[in-house]
Amino acid sequence: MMEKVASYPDSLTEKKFHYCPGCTHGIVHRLVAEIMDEMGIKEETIGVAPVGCSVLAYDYFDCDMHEASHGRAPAVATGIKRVHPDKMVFTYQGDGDLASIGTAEIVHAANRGENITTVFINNAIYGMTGGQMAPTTLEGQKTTTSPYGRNLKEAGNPIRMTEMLSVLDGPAFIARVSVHDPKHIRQAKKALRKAFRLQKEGKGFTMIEVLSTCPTNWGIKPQESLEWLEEYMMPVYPLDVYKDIEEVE
Amino acid sequence: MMEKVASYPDSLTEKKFHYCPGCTHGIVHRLVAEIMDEMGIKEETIGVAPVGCSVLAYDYFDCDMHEASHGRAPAVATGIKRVHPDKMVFTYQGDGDLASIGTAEIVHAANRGENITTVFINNAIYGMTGGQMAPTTLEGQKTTTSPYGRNLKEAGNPIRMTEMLSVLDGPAFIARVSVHDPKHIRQAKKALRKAFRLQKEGKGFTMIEVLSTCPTNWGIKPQESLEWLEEYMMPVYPLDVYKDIEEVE
Amino acid sequence: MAEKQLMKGNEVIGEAAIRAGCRYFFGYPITPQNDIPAYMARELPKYDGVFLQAESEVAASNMVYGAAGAGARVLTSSSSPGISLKAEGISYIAGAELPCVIVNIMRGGPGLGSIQPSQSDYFQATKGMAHGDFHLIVYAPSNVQELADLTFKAFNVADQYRTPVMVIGDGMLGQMMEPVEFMEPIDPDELPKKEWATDGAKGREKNVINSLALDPRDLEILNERLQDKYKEIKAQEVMYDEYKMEDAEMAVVAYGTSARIATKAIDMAREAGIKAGLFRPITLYPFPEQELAATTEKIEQYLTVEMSAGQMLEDVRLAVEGRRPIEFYGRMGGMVPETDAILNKLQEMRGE
Amino acid sequence: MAEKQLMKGNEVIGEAAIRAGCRYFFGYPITPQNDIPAYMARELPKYDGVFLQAESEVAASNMVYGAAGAGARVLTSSSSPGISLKAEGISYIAGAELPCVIVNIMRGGPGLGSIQPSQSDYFQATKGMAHGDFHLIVYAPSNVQELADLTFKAFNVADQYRTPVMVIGDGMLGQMMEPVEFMEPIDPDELPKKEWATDGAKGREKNVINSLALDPRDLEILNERLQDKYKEIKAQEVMYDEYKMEDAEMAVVAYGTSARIATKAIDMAREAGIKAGLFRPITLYPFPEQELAATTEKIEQYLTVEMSAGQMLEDVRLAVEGRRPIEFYGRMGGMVPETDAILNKLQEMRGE
Amino acid sequence: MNEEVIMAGFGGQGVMSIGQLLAYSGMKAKLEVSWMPSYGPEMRGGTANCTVIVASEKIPSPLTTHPNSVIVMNLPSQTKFVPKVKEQGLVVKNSSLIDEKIERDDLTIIEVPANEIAEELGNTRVANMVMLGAYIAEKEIIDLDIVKNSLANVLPERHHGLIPLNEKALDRGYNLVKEPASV
Amino acid sequence: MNEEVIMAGFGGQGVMSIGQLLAYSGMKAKLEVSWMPSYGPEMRGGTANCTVIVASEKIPSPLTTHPNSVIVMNLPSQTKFVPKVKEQGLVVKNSSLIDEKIERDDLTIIEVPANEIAEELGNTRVANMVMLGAYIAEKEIIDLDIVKNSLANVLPERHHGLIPLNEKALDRGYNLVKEPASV
Amino acid sequence: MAEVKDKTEVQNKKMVVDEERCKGCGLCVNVCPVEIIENAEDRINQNGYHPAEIKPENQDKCTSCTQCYQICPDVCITVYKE
Amino acid sequence: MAEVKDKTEVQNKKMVVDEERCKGCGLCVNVCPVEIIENAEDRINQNGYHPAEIKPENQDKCTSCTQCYQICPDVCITVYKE
Ligand SMILES: Cc1ncc(C[n+]2csc(CCOP(=O)(O)OP(=O)(O)O)c2C)c(N)n1
Ligand SMILES: Cc1ncc(C[n+]2csc(CCOP(=O)(O)OP(=O)(O)O)c2C)c(N)n1
Ligand code: SF4
Ligand code: SF4
Ligand code: SF4
Ligand code: SF4
Ligand code: SF4
Ligand code: SF4
Ligand SMILES: [Mg+2]
Ligand SMILES: [Mg+2]
Repeated sequence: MMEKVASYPDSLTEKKFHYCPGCTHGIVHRLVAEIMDEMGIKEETIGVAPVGCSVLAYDYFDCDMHEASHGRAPAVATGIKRVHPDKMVFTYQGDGDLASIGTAEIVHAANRGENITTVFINNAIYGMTGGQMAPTTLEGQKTTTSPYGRNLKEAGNPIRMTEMLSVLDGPAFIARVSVHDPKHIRQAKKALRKAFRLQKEGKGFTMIEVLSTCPTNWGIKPQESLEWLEEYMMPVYPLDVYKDIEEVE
Repeated sequence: MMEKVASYPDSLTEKKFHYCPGCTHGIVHRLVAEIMDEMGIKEETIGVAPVGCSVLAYDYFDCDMHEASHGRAPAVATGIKRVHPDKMVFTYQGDGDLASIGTAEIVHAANRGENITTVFINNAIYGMTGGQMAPTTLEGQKTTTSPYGRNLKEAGNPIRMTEMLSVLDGPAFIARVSVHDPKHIRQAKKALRKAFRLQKEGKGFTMIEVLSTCPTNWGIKPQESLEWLEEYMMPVYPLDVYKDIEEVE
Repeated sequence: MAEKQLMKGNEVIGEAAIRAGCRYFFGYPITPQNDIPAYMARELPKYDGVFLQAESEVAASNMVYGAAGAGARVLTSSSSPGISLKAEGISYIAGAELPCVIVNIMRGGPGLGSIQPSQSDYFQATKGMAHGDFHLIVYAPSNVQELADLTFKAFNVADQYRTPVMVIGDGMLGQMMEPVEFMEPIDPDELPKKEWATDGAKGREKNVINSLALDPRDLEILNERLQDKYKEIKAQEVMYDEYKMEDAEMAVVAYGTSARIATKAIDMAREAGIKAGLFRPITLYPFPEQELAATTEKIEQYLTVEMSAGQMLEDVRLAVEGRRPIEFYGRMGGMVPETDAILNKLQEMRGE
Repeated sequence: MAEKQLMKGNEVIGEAAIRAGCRYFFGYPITPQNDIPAYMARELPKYDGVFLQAESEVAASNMVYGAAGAGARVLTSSSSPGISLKAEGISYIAGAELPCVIVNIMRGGPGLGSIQPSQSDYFQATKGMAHGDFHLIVYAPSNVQELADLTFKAFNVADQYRTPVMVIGDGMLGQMMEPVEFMEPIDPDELPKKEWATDGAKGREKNVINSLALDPRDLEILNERLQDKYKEIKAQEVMYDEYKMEDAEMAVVAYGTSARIATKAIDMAREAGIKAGLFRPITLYPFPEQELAATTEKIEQYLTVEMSAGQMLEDVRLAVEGRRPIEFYGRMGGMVPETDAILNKLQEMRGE
Repeated sequence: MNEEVIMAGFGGQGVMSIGQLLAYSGMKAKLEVSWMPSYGPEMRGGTANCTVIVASEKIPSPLTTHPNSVIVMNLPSQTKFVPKVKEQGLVVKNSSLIDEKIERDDLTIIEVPANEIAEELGNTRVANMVMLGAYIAEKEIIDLDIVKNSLANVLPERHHGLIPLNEKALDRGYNLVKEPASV
Repeated sequence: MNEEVIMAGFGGQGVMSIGQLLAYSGMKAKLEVSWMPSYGPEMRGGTANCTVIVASEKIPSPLTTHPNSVIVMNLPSQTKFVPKVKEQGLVVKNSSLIDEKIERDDLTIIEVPANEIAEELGNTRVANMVMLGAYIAEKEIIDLDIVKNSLANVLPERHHGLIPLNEKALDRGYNLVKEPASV
Repeated sequence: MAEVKDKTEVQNKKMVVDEERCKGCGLCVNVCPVEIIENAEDRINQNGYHPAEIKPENQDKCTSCTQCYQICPDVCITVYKE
Repeated sequence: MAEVKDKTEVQNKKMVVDEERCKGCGLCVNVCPVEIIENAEDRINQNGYHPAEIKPENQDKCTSCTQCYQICPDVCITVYKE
């Protein structure tokens, strides 16, 4: 008999993802679902879906799900968590959602040490709306709203939310990971699992920034996207653990 | 004949301040006005007044002034500066204004390296509205919305905006100063002058956080407020230059 | 418990909410309603409730969205500019059909305006709060006792219809003290469980709180459900009050503080031989349209009095439909109508 | 220049704005209006203008506030939820009496809703945009050429009255392509200098842009000035259009895309022997109230058609004041009215 | 009966408290009452004032344009409010701090050296109670005992130790009117 | 004349471009025109479609519930739109990708092996032009020359090098209808 | 669980693709260390994609390393070990 | 500029307080190194504050160090040097 060694996680519903071919949103969904499976928490978890390509995340995760308005997932999650402090609450947000319109909400959820986990998908672009510049868009990167390439003089530098939030006292764990190859995917999962575990232990705010691709709006093929991520995004967004309450303690 | 060595600056109007007795908002107003005098820029400066006790700053500074909605002074200033890049533009904001409701606006103005100067009055409380907890309120400090003292578990740690914004690439100069005694007032002025000069030179975003008092809502006398600031605020908000483009260059 | 207390309107809101089983408050300071968060900050911990000062009204609105979705009775309060910031979130709450209570203690506008009492957010509260076809149930108490009763009721009605409910007052009502008697408190643990809430999918299908529909027809179906709900609310929930209307020939239409002030002018008018009465909408939405329309049988002239440029006036006109003349007297920017001026206006209309 | 171009509605807005001398755009992406910022990002640099993608609609609204205060012709655009977020800032802009142009390319609501075309922000645009007694002038073009003309006009009118002006369309109008001819461009440097702007107090008294008044009477005076302005606007700026109204016995009242669709139904009705016509408000505020009221002389029945649950309907009722029956046909949530359905409705009303 | 009184003074003079005390006492006495503070932007140094209405009928408006009475604790208050008092109305005036004469001659004017009396009692902060005592004596709408019994309901718990002092201050003001000789 | 046509296919098949080309050509021919894309949430992998109306009178609605014609580039499009075509209407069908029969028998159906022809021309991406060519030939509302002359107005500058290829593709489609023998 | 997932066991393959879920992105193709995955040239699924597959002759070469599962953004792959 | 500012020169004082601006906060009192500033006990200004003053007999002691000017939140102080 054959033994299953890797298969569709229980914490995902049957719905097919609507993501474009090769879009790594799906990998991150799977990782989160696997963690829910492994921790056995899908019946005690409430996920908060953002406004962004992952807006339909509420269709995919097989746990209670709550829509947020654009950028406000951390506030919505705060509302939920304060009502159910014993439940697991996570937000899943894009870079437009978290690093632009939702800046105040993520900063203050982090600063309060709100006991939630944020999965932050940095794909250096607004995917959902058709490829506008994000605060995380790279220098020179062309988007529909930076048609001549991002100009730092006008638009500023790509913002590093992970570094910025790690300065605060509230977060228990913040790390940046990537999902451009299986090795990094495994590391990403490790980081995500730790974030969920720390939440379970009531340690405070945790966030995992995941470098992710948007083949459609980057205008390149899925495989090239993984390479572009590694070559261009990683130097600007170094992978590392930026805050770890367990190392301090 | 006697020679004037210190007198009412030209860049302040005749209007009496409405601030409470001993409130250090007035000191900072004077410093900013003196710098306008010394740089001879009052006819080319546009100030942006916040919503907070200093809402009437537009009555006091003898230059063009623009009201902002609560927290959005950096956005208003951005609008002005983009129209008049050759003019000097500053915002004057409280801690509720800048560190709470206006978090996204200050983070992004800073990140864009918007060529404006922000004077940030941290008095660890909402003065204007009668003494609510600010994000900068100290641990255990009693306010009308933290009647049992600020509880870090519920409300998070006092936020250090200066440290947080200094992580970004956009800012040219960020420092924290205090105005609780003449020596520090002189240092504060030096920092403010540098911020204005760097703006003049087009170097990007500059911000000076000024530790300030609110005798009324702290519920103590003006002199005691200066002491409280020194004793309790300064350890939580260390004075220093946190970002200086000139040191890097 | 049934003993009368002398309390400030704002604090009464807090107390009535707690008695209605509300254990969650998310808000952001703004004058003239700061006593509400202060009261909640002081009292909620005594009930193991949560007071959280949000980073902004936008965040507060979305915390309410989350907490309401999670099944709680939840309150937020603000004043005019702050309500404008909550608008997007309120649209989501309405779209996701969640119950919650929102208090607006109005001040003068537009912009930063003034902190003095005003009623210039009527349109916002009853019509164009935000994008999309939705309504709030809007209660407009005119004294502190009514503030207590309607705040209490608001939570029940919100749950009943799964809809956000607004209690609207002005700075004066929020700041004044009057005697008040409270309802018996409700224990939130005894309230019926909300089967649709996001509180963990143990032993059931997952719940989703949502206002998005990719297919516009699905969204239309949601909208049809909302419209049916509003029809039901119009049929069931209209509230209004009359004062000396039995034999009145002229009616003042006013709500909230303006209505209180008008009663005095009406007494004065009666003394001066004018048969005036007061028609006071208590629900601004649903507006007592039919009830007001019915008065056109006997009433010859109407005077609408508001602390605004004339907003409810449109609903009065919609009810009266041109059958009788309607005049308007309003003060703006934080100014309060004067009894003398109302009286004068009534006399003038009478051709006196 | 006068040659016709085939252009998308959204891009036409951008081009018309630039021709009207607008050199500043602050906005935040949202479907279905993303071609506007994209166009501005591409074109404005060619004119030394500034395109800035703000961190949010709230910020964009306040950037516009600053730029308008600083004397510029400035544009922002968004769609329904984004407009809700701009509301507070718009109230400030109106309170400070600043000119600017705001575009709302409406989508289905409430909440996140859908991105399909809708007209359910009528109330928001014309009545309760935000706190306080203020109005925007609201233009509702119904084809791409009109989009160009009204956007262009909006900047002039905004400056003339020192008031924010909204151009409102729906996703369909924004997305469609039609031939368009543009006005001759205005050189912004040749526009009259705004003496009140915050552009540095060289050689003059300082200027202050502000909406706050500590004394409520001062705020009332500002409000009176605003109301006077609105009265003037009502007298001067009403725009509407009629189609086959000369001999009509039934009138469809509709604006924007709904109005286009209605014309076809009207043609069909005429073929079926029903004398129908179209009354199309072009300014939603000021609503052509008197002009519509005047039609009650000949029109026997009205049908209001909207992509909403019936919002303009209230303004139609206010104009008709019960003198004639008014029916309503609307679609919601991104659904578009069908010509057949309008025709049926007309026939039904005719008792056919 | 419909008594409308405005109480005004500097920020710290306790006019809000005596207003609440009067309103509370009225409620205890089964009368209709309302208390309405002025609330300006939180800008200090101005005058504070409140309007109290005590009536036998429902109170239409908690505000009044023409009060029956005013209690003025300082000069700006006198300047602002005395002109608004109804004809034949009452002014209770803190003569310790107000030298300026009142021009109107239709009014009943009670001069109360409130600060001096309070100082005699050992605490200037009860000057407000002295003023209220005088007002109660003159108006006779509520029993002084009810007022005294209401102190515990109105003063914050931490000041309950000061109730006897406050009662004494009320008495002194009351007696000033009732037994002017004895003062 | 009032021609309402829906063009539909997979995302990359260029239906939007031929729609714009038809509308532009109509404009050049002094006709009234409108072009209206479907715009869904930016979720990929679905079908894209646009509605073009070319008319001699003003166009009331840029949408149509019952088009006179459809151009379908793939099966889902055929499934979705063919049932909506007006009676006696026209279907131009990409027979390279669609095997499925059309059940309705009132329609004029033109089968265009567009991908094959485009491949012959060396670039599958001009399959859309082949389809349009066939449509133009069948409908005869606009001269083929006007369509060709409009290419430069509609194609992005960087593709202007491909204009001759596009013209060839238009011709091939056109001739397929006009001179079926010659194909 | 999708019915399709269990087809494999019957088929006795080590790596099975849920073909209707697959979007043919090719990421699994690139990641397989033994280079046995390809996008089926001969067929498309209902959404028009060429699904990933391992030709029968290559099934044996699969090491069950799960790399393909890890990278697949649409979670179409199940991997078995003997 | 306020008229009052020039009164001083006439008065020939080194440190002059704009008494109507002064809020009697006492910060200048505390900061003066030679401890010559006090809040006038005998008078209040229009706003009810006891303005800061230097008694005539102490005027000479002023070192014109400007500390009082620096700390004054209401910018009421002008300092002269001989
Ligand atoms: C208030 C509001 N503003 C804007 C939008 C439009 N919008 C939808 S998603 C999105 C950004 C998506 O980008 P990101 O968060 O990076 O997610 P991604 O799609 O890249 O995963 C925007 C601006 C909206 N729905 N609501
Ligand atoms: C949108 C909005 N929310 C809230 C308020 C009320 N408000 C006015 S000032 C203020 C905070 C003032 O605190 P801070 O910024 O620290 O300034 P300070 O008064 O302490 O100098 C608040 C919450 C407002 N005017 N507008
Ligand atoms: S648009 Fe980009 S982020 Fe969105 S689903 Fe497609 S590839 Fe992924
Ligand atoms: S309330 Fe505080 S911050 Fe405001 S003026 Fe008074 S002392 Fe200064
Ligand atoms: S499990 Fe490993 S070896 Fe087998 S197909 Fe997948 S990647 Fe290739
Ligand atoms: S990675 Fe997944 S979706 Fe992509 S080709 Fe392979 S199996 Fe298909
Ligand atoms: S200048 Fe110096 S010495 Fe003179 S009064 Fe001021 S603090 Fe004292
Ligand atoms: S510091 Fe200024 S305001 Fe304070 S007492 Fe001295 S002079 Fe007066
Ligand atoms: Mg993104
Ligand atoms: Mg503060």
